[in-house]
Amino acid sequence: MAEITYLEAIRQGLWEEMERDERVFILGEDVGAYGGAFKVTDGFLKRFGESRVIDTPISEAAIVGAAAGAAHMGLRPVAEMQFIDFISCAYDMLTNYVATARYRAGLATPIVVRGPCGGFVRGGPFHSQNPEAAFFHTPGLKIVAPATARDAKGLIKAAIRDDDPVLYLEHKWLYRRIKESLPEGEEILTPIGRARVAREGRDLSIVTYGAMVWKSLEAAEQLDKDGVSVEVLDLRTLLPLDDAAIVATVKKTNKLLIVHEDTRTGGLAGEIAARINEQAFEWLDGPIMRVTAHDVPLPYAPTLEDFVLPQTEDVVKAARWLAAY
Amino acid sequence: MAEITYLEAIRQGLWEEMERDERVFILGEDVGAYGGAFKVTDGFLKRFGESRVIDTPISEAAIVGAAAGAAHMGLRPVAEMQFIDFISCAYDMLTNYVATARYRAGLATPIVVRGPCGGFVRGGPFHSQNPEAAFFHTPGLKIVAPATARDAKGLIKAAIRDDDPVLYLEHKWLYRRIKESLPEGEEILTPIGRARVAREGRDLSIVTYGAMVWKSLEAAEQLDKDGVSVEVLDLRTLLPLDDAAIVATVKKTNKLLIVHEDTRTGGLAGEIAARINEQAFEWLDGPIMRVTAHDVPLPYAPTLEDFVLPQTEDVVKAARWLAAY
Amino acid sequence: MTSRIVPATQPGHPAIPAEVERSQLLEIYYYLRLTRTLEERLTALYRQTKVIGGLFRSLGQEGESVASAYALERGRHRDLLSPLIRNLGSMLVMGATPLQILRQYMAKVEGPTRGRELNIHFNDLELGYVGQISHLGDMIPVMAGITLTFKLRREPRVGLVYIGDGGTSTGTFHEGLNFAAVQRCPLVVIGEYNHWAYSTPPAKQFAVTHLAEKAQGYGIPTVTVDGNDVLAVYAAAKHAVERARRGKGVHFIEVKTYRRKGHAEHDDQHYVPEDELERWAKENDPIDRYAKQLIENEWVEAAELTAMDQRIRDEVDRATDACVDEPLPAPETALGGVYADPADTEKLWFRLL
Amino acid sequence: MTSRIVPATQPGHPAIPAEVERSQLLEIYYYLRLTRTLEERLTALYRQTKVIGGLFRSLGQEGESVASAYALERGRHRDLLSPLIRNLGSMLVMGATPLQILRQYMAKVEGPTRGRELNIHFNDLELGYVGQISHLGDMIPVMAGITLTFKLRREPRVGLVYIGDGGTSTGTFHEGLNFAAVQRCPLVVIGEYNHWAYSTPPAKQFAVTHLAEKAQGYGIPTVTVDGNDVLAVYAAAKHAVERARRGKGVHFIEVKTYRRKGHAEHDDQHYVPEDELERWAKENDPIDRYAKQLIENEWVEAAELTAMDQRIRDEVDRATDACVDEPLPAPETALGGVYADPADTEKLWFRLL
Ligand SMILES: Cc1ncc(C[n+]2csc(CCOP(=O)(O)OP(=O)(O)O)c2C)c(N)n1
Ligand SMILES: Cc1ncc(C[n+]2csc(CCOP(=O)(O)OP(=O)(O)O)c2C)c(N)n1
Ligand SMILES: [Mg+2]
Ligand SMILES: [Mg+2]
Repeated sequence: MAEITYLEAIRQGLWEEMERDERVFILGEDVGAYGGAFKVTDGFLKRFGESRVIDTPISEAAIVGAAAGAAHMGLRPVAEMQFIDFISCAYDMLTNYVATARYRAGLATPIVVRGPCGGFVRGGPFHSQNPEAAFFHTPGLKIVAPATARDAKGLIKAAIRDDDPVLYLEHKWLYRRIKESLPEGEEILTPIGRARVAREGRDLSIVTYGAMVWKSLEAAEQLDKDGVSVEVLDLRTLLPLDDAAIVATVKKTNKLLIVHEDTRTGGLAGEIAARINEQAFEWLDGPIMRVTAHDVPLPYAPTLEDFVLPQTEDVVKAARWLAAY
Repeated sequence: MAEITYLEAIRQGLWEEMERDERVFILGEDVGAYGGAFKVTDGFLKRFGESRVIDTPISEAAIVGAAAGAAHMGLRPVAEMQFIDFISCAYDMLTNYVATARYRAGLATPIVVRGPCGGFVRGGPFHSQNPEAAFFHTPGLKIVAPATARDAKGLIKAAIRDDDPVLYLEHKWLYRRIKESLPEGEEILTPIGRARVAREGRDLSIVTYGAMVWKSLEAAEQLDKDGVSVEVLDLRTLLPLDDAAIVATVKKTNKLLIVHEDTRTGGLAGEIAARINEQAFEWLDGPIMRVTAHDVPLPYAPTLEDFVLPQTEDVVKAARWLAAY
Repeated sequence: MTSRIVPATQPGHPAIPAEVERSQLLEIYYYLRLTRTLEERLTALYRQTKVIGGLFRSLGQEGESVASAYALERGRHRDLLSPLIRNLGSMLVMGATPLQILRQYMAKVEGPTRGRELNIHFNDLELGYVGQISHLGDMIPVMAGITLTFKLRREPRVGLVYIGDGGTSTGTFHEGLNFAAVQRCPLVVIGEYNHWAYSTPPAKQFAVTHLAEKAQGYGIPTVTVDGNDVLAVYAAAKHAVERARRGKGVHFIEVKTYRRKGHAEHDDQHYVPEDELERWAKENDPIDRYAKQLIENEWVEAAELTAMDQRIRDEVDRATDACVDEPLPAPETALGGVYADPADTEKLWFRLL
Repeated sequence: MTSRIVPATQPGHPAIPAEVERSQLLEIYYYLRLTRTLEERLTALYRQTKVIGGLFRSLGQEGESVASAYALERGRHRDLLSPLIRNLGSMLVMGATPLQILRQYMAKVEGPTRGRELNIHFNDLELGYVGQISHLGDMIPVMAGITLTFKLRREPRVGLVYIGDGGTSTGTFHEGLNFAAVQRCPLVVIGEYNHWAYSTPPAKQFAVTHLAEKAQGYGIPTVTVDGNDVLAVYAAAKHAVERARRGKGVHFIEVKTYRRKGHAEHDDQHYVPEDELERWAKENDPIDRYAKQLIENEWVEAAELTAMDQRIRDEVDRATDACVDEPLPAPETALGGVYADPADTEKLWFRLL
């Protein structure tokens, strides 16, 4: 049982699915000879050949559209966005064509669109984005965002097997920072639509996902020393949200802090706040509060990026405030 | 003081601004000889000529991008999307290029992108969209959505004069359905960022915008007969939200129902719910509730469309439930 | 890679063109007339407000739609096309029925999308057509992916996709065509130069004279053909389709035609130069030309065509009668099928009060 | 509308090309050398982890960047260009300073974007450059709008924009170029055929041989030129720029060149065929070729160039010394300037605890 990184976990998941099912193929910019900008598909060309690892022109709309067409015909395409920021160029294709295909036309479109998201890497405004909010508003699409190596593997495999289109957000700050021992031989599949209690607690719940799971766990550790017991829920799937898990943790602790790396206005925290109002209002012993990025494009300088993004210390302070409410 | 329609109000606002300021020009598909698919720019070509009323190729990204370039150079472009659904093709350009330009590069980009939004017209999934949620998550952009003829005029004029990019959502169901007498001679300007109390009330607040203002007012009328006094707040500007007005009405009535035509998950109601939690939690005498469209692409058949979209009767029932809470 | 203009079929030429059977000539005529008759029926239903939403006519363009689709191999799991709103004729050739079309336009529960989508936005992947969405250009990447699959699986299947003179200005047209060209997908693209994109003439849409010039930027062969000459379109399409089937990649065919009605029925076409409509109707109607060609060349008897016209009217009458009074879909069916799983979207709380 | 290949400038030709002054020859050399020296300095700083984020070199492409920009009229409110990451040379020609570039790459508070944006993403509209965003292709529509404004105002100004061989595959390239062509905007587009888009070779990017073929779909004239022949690029650009200034519309210039470093400094270029880098470096370095041409034709003395090289090194040294120890921007400045009004974005509540 070797330790593998989050990145290696994605790689393994993809690899296993391609071994298992010859309908699975990869397309994207520089996924072949180069093995992808972050090397997620390194070695795939050699193993699976040019007809299953396709280097494309710089055409995100065509990549997603062609994936959809292939999926209609029974294939299982996995499209890579070099950085997830470039999915914006396929916004129309993914939201209007792909996500509605089953509903309007009975067309199955089982594609996975994956790519590196997130900040903390000095990538500037166009290599650090968290695009989930723009796609969260799209019936027909699923969105997953693994925080652990296990889920990175389990969710890429589940996404590929899912009969609907899945946007798979892999956090580039976690790529080589997170390591985990995964059992070999055992098949790892993370069910889509199900959150995970990353840490049990009594006084307050943090609902979060992606890189912020780690910052929240760090914060929980610190708060524990102050005698504040924090439960951390890792959403894993963003669309559809696991309402049952969110409601359960709120009913348990009666306080909810939502933490996301994305900017505040229009971020996912709003939806979660609304759902808790609707489903567990009476259980709330304090306002639902948010720790998020500031509402600005993400700047490049470390001083600025660190200021804009939510940090462990912010989670600590916010949680302490809410616990004391 | 003649009665004019919502559509005519937009037309007048545009016309007056073009008369007032020669930097203002219009570009879009069929805006010239045809006068726009809904005739908003009818007669403009004749009056202002080909260099200020530009028929473009079917290229939404180029329309928005070219508008941005012209705005950098000091012009005041007003770009029309034939249906607002097609703004999805310019999603990258509007969110990444336009909205960030001031922040990342100090570039002023005073453009207006306008177009017909909304359902109730049997337009099917691609001629009925409410795109605000996809752009609401974009620091640097402003979004307005007039409900009345006065605001249709006042906001198009204010949007054109604004120094930042504004997405102007005009509801096609209101185009010829809403009429109002507007004073001639007087300059009508609706401040961006300020909501409007459309109806005063005591027992419960409805926060809404666009076509739903009218459904909410109808509902309030009916509820009044039951002795439920409903306050209706018409947001008018969606980004930035008028927090002060929303908080004020909640503090007054202690109950909040948010009504929007857009689908539920990821819609604007979530953000409003989160803000009220943060700013007025202690004033809430019941959960914040939502009346929205169902989470499906908008279908075409009248029976289906009417089922999916929120109706006056839904607002009545929901408000009655919340009032009784 | 150069563009050549295919000359119009010579009238008076006595022999039926090679590789076309007499029965096929009649079948093509059947689809042409069926398209027009069905659209005329739709216009009548539209005026009676039985059609829901807009109505988009292909009057004057039936020739290129029918003839290009007719060049495909039809049947279950054979060739596959993606039409635009004005390619009703292509859909009929592939096996869509008048009954389906009528139901779809009237949003009937028994219609192919059960009232979810409008006009001819629907598919039957087995029969070989995939419905467009409204966003112009998007079907080019999708068809690139579909035909890429044919290539990857080494199936001898071909795809065909239409794009309007206006639609060629979209980014997705460019990305999709380039993608398909690089991958040498078995795809035929029909560029419909019908002189208008809503009210916009070609000169405001692009700075080339022929759509075919655009193909040159993709490294694919191209041809420009008289789109109202049915057999010329058929020949060009057949050539391109069989070439694609032999693994030679994408082919672009420009058809010159004319949109004789407004963009949709509500459009009064005031922007159209005087006499232009009349001239095209009188001198260059694709069905009239084709019928004349069949008769003058003595390939068929005029009476055969007249009889067929009547059979088609009857067929369209029967289809109309069969569905005009059918119900619309039940409201709650709107909640099904957004995802494979869960099968139904939740009904919102206020509907349970 | 046809593409012609501009022959490389003849070595040994004795007269300085018409319309070029000797001082201009030296000035061009200055910018070429400055570009390379500055990038070498950036590489050193990158290795010292003083550059924040990635570093993108233009090694081997300095010729086309500098020469094309040099064809513009410079000064306040004159011509305007939009560069790509590999057009540092073009920025320098327009008046960006080594100090600004160094500060920007090191995210210094005094940098042109005060630490907000990376590498050469910054603008000075007065001096005539508008910074790109990362999304390839997007600057083509923006430059269409900028040059449309020149046209609408009847100002005798010209715009110039670069696009990579890879970038031509984007939808925005297509939409923007077509828009500009239809509007006959005074815009020159430089298509940089540098053999790679990250690791992707042209054959996987498009199915044409020359980028210039793509221009034919837009109805604009085009020319292919040896991008490492500085004076050939200058001549082609000058011709296109003056043509645009005379109201003749868009012109597309393809420059054939070679990206001799990886996509960015982290890229080991393992996908590059053996010897190819060496061959280009040895036989076809644009600065070497240009210097040789200047000297062999006896237009300048070798010593002049050596002296200039030294002056440039000093200049870059001074700029480096001036800023390397400067501070990064203060954290809270991140909140300013999202909108004109309000001037500052609200600091979030948990930062006030
Ligand atoms: C991306 C996009 N933008 C705008 C529209 C609105 N629209 C629908 S049809 C049309 C004109 C299409 O012209 P053309 O492509 O020439 O097809 P034709 O109607 O002539 O068959 C326009 C602008 C659209 N459907 N999609
Ligand atoms: C729309 C978009 N997709 C993907 C990328 C990621 N990306 C950055 S540079 C690059 C390669 C660019 O190649 P080319 O246009 O030839 O320019 P060059 O690097 O050769 O100068 C890619 C794929 C991007 N910046 N924008
Ligand atoms: Mg057309
Ligand atoms: Mg390149």
